[in-house]
Amino acid sequence: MIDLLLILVVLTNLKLLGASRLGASIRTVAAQGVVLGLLPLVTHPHPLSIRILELAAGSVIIKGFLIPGLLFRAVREVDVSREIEPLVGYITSLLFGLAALGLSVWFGAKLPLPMGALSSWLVPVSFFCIISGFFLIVARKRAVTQVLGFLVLENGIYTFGVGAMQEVSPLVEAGVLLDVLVAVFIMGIIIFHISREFEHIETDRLSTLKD
Amino acid sequence: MILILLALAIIVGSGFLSLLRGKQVRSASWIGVTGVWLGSVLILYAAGSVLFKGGMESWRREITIPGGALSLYLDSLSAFFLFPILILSSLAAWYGTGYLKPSKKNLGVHWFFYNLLVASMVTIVLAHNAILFLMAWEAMTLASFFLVTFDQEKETVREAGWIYLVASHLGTGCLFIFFLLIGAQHDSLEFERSNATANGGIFLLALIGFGTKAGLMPLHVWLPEAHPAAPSHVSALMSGVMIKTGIYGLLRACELCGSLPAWVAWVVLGMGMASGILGILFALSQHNLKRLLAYSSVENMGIIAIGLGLGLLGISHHVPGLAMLGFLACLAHIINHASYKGLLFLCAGATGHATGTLDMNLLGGLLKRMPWTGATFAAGAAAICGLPPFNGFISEFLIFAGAFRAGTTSNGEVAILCLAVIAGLAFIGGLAVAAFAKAFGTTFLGEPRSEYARQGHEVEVSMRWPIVLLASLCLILGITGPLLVPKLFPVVSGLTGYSQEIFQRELGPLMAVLPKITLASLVFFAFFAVCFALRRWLLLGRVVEQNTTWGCGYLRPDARIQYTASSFTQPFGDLFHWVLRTQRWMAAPSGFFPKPTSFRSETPDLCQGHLYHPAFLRLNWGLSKLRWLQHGKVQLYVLYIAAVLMILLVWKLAV
Amino acid sequence: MILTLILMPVVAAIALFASRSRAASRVLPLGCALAHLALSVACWRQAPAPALGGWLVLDPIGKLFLLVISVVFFMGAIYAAGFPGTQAPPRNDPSAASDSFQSEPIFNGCLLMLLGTMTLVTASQHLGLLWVAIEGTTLASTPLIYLRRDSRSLEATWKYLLICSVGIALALLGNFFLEVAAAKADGVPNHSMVLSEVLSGAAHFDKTWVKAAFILLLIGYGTKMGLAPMHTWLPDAYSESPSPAAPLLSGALINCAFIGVLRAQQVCAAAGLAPFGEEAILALGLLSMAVAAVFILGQTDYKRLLAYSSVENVGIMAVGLGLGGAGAFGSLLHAVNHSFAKAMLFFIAGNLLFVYQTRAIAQVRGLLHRLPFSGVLWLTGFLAITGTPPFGTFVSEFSILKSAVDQGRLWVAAMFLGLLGVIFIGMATAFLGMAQGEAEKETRTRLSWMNLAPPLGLGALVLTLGLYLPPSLTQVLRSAAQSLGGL
Amino acid sequence: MSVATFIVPLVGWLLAPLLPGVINRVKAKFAGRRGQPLFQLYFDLWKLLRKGAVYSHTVSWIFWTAPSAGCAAILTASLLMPLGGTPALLALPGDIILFAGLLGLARFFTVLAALDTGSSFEGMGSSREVFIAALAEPALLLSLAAIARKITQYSLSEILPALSLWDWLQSTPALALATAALFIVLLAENCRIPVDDPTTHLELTMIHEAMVLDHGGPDLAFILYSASLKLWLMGSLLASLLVPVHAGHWALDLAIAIVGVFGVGVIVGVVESCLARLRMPIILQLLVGASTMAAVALILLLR
Repeated sequence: MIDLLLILVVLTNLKLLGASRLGASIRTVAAQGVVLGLLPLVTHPHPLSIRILELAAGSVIIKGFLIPGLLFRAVREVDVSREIEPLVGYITSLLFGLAALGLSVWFGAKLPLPMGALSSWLVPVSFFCIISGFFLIVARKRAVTQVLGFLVLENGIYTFGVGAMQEVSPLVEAGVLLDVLVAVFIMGIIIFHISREFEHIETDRLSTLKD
Repeated sequence: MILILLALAIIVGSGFLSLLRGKQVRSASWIGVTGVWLGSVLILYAAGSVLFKGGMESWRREITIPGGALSLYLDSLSAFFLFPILILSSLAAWYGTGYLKPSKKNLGVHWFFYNLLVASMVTIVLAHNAILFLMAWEAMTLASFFLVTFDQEKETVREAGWIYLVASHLGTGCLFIFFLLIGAQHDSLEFERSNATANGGIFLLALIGFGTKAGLMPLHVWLPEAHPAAPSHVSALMSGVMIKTGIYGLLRACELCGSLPAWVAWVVLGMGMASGILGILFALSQHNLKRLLAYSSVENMGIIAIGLGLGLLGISHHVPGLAMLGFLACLAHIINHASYKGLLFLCAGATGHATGTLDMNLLGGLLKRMPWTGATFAAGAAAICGLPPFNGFISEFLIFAGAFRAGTTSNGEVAILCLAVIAGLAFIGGLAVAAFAKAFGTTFLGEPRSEYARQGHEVEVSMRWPIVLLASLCLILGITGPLLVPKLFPVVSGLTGYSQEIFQRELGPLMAVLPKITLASLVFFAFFAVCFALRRWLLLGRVVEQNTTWGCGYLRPDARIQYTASSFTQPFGDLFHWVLRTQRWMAAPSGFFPKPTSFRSETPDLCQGHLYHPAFLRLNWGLSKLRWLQHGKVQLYVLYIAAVLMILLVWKLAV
Repeated sequence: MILTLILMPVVAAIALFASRSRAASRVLPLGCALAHLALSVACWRQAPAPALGGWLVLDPIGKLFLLVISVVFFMGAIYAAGFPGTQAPPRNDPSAASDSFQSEPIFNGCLLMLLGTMTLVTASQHLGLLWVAIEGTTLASTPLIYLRRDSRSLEATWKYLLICSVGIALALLGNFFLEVAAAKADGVPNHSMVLSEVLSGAAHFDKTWVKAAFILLLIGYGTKMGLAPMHTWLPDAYSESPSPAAPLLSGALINCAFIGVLRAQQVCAAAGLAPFGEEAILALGLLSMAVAAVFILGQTDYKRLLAYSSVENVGIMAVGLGLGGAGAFGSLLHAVNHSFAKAMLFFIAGNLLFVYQTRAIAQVRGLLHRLPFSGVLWLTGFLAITGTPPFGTFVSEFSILKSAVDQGRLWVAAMFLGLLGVIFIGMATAFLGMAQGEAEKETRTRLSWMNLAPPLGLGALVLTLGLYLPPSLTQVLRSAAQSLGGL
Repeated sequence: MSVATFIVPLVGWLLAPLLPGVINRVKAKFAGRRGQPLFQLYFDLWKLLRKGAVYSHTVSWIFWTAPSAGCAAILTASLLMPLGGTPALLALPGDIILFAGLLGLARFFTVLAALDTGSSFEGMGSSREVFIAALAEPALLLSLAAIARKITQYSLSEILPALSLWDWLQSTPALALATAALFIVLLAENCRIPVDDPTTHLELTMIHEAMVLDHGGPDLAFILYSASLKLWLMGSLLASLLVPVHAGHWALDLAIAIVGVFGVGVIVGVVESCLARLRMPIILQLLVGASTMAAVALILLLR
């Protein structure tokens, strides 16, 4: 069960790397959020507690619905259908994704989890998410894609957190979730302003501030 | 010591008061100056008792800064340095009241920094703790920087200030490491005399740091820029005593380091010779009076360094006579240079003040218009050339005596170095005569070369008295100097550790006959009086006419006929073109009806033009090549993070 | 007490957001700042009781930075209250930048929010809470940068938010790693991330995981702190943020991130890996100084110059921390000094921007004539930030240098001094060129005392720290340095 | 301090003006002329001392005090020069330097006086004078140092009387080189051919003479007298080197030395007759050559 969810995460990542359309990408991230939201339910060995349910529900709502919704709102005014050539092509991105996956598996072997992880996929997948997130931020031009990259990165960390640690204090968890939410909220606002100010959301053209 | 603390408080306090009364020009000046005078008298009283009666005073309070302490220590070396510092400070301050009178600026600021400079110099020679020393050192740099940039509306002044500040700061950086290394050896930042054998490299740091302040070649670049830019009494103070704190630092560094390897003496001597010869050559080629004086300061610091180098050579080769004469010469030249360079800068200031220019090619004939300034300048010029009966001769005599002594009796490298010093110093002396004959001749003698010079007039009393006093000091020290030299031995003893017995044994005979120099001076005056009286008597009742200068039969000579500063130095410029790189602009006469001709030359600094400026440009160029790092693309910024993460993970985890 | 300190500004901020009242927005920040300062001072006199079950405790490090933040904020509140500047800016003109902003209540609310989160950072003993608080400071400060609402500030904000978020995310992963390291020690999965417990158990942590965790924390919080090469957002954000905000960003916010790094180093030292952590911090510190040197020399924009100078000073702190021992003492002291000195300079930069309407160094001339008071302060600030005696920065930089020399790491000392030298050259060129010279307009511009008193006060503080370190401060610095495994 | 020490300077003061006469006579003989009387300079001085003076409008007090001061400096220097084994009145270790310093003082005054007239010839003359002097100074001190090293003393009054034929035999090359260098210095310092031509008619080619164009009357007398005394002093230095004979009685030694000085005068005359004035760049080589010779002498003695 865990493995299934994790592999879904990997697939969504690969889809993101290869996707050129903005709307599809946002939906992919939303799907990934939902999958990850379910993850605590299955990783937890004990009988389901209220706390876990709350966490899962919060994650699903925030990652799966609120954040994508925000992003959709932010890019509504922009012509999302327009193709923008990314800095690294989609095919190359996919190949890179595969390489990153291999690297992640190797990392996972190098860094064994202490208490016998629930799934040997856990660490590799979270690393893969982190690398993919970085890659999306670096290799794409649109601000929205970069936010997606950040979310994927965050998701990777979340995966690790959920999988590696059984007990995280609720305050911290809530804080983390809230912080991510607010961050993306503000990012959304800024993307909205960017699109109004510049009539595009390509961040590689945001380079007036330099030395 | 309480007296000194009180005096420091008075000096700084009056500076503050003056700052508060900045708008009232007269009262600001008088408060500042009075503070300096009062403080000087008090400190000199304390210093005099230490210098002449022996003993030492110390005072120490802990402060909260780690490693630091307010630790003051008045020994004979400190007391010795206090004399030139305070005497020149007081006289220059007095002069400054007159010099700044026409200025419309806020003089409170000026006097604040002036008094701060004086107080910081006093603190430097008294400080017995590295942190206190460095703080005073930087305070001195800053105070003098703000004094130099008094006329900061002028581009050249700003440029000069920048060079000065940067050079000083970089030099101080070396001092940081020097004191920390010394401190690490002693486990304390208090100054302690060391008897261990020192690593010469540490001393080299001190040499760079203090040498920058002292203006030794090739670290002198700030000096010819800053001195002309500053108001003249400030140039006098800086050139007369502030740069000497660099020498003070070197002397202390010798104490702190312990016994130094012989090659250090070679380096010091080499820098001294380079400064001396190149300094005077560049001085000779300058046409701005204050710039000339500034280069001459480089030369004189070179002579002081030669003295120091001979002293170190003597110590490391166990030739006590040479060592003691070297240090004596070093100390004597410090006093002498303070008096005549202070004098010359003040005179130059008066000249600039009265005429509005310092370009020698525009001056001339000022001796008749400014008799006091001219006469005192002549005295200073003779003194700086090391001519008897003025004081410059005494210190050069001591160096020569030491070099001759060791050069004739020692063997090996000591003899070779001493003979090199003889040749070098003789050459320096010859060039100095040329340089100052030019400086005095073109500025004060002959006919005015321009309207500037024609409007020259004698300066007011407050500017006249200090220069007259300094000129008398040059003469008095010149005549009585030979008698005073043995009195400096306690200072040398403190530095070298030689006892009175060794001094008597090695130098007793020489010291016993030194008064003959005084005698020779008196004889000279006697002969002069006889000759002059004879001339007066002979001319009495004879026909004494006035006519135009002989011009090879040309009957309408005018001022343009005169040799200019540029032409005067032309033979030197030719001979030393390979090092001076004098730039020339000449419109030579040609054809049957030649057009007006002209000749102009300019000698920019060698190190500045060929070493520091290119190095700085190179640095700037190299760094500008790296500026693409901040190219504005957020994608790559994130890539940096990823990259550094990977590097750190691989670097740290792979091990 | 601690809770009051944290909640007071937050409540005030929420009130401001809710009411949007201009009158309240003038009074509230000042009052809040004053109360906060008073309470912080009180915390120094008597240690406050731990709150939230030991999650909020003021240890020496927290105590130190709480007061610094409070002082800088107080000055910032005065400055903001007196800040003139609601004229329309020429849009999208890089040289003629100005900083008017329309929505004062929002601005002040965000300021207060920032104060609250920063206070939380200083008091957080729980590593997770610390992370939340630091991310909170990012979020609270983002609107401050964007307040001018032109294309440049938009770009700066975007970079700030994205880069800092990525960095902070890594720090979160670092926290998780640390927990793994703790769990590995005894097989028990549940570990409290409260600092005191982490430290007491750290000796048994799994070394590899601690190392990885440390690297992630260092990079994460280092991004926020402005360590090169993660500093890239910093010059943009500082230079584009409105004048009353920039001092807080560089004077106070940097310290919060620094606390994060300090906590990481504390854990590292407790795990017996002090040299490991120090090495990495030292390398990043020297790199930061070098990068700052590259951009300070020949810089054309004075706010960016100040921003790069922050990178440099962050580097100095890192070098000090990386040297450990007495260096850590110097590093903490330098953090204090830098906060005051840099905030001072940014305040004056705000005045300059207001009067000259340009950020180009080349177009500001004759400051001493046109704005005598600000001009003098500007030069003072220059001397203070370059570590000239008798300013406090000299003492801290000298302590760091001393520890390098005492440890026999002459290369570090030489690089440290060499980079400081290059930076001094660049700074001297810019600052002297601005302060001196003939003013184009002879008119002297008068500024309100509220725009002059804060830099003056901060300058006086830096000067005082150079001459006299109060015993209580020394005590706190010592125990803080001790907790880092030094001294 | 015996009578002899007082007689030595007196002899110099009285006989000095004779030396140029001797040189002129030698030159005249070479040229096949009868030449001036031997005592011509005495006559000139006497004539000048009785004359009035003409001063330029331009000049200041420097101009009319300089000749007296220069003369006083040379007179003082004469108290430092031993002759014929008799030590000088003011002898002290390092009087070499005092001697050089006093010559420098005299030169300084002459140069200033020249510049005071505002004439281009005199400016040119003074420029060249200081140039040549600066190059001659190291040669003078180095060659003296070489001789001092031989004797291991550094007072003129101890070196020169102590020098013996034996020393010459021991280190002929070194002493010969040093003496040659000193001879060149003598020619340069005293403005003799080939460095300067005191008898030229063209102001442009003059050095020393150009500087004193505007002096007249007693001032010129002082200048001429001090020039001859300077020549005498340098001559006695060379004579002491070249004729290191110790007859046993001071008077005899003194007589021999005086003959030696005039002998040097004869050599100068011969040299002047055989050579023409050199161009400036060659003079430069000559002087640098002198320094080099002195340095070589020193190196030979260092071994």
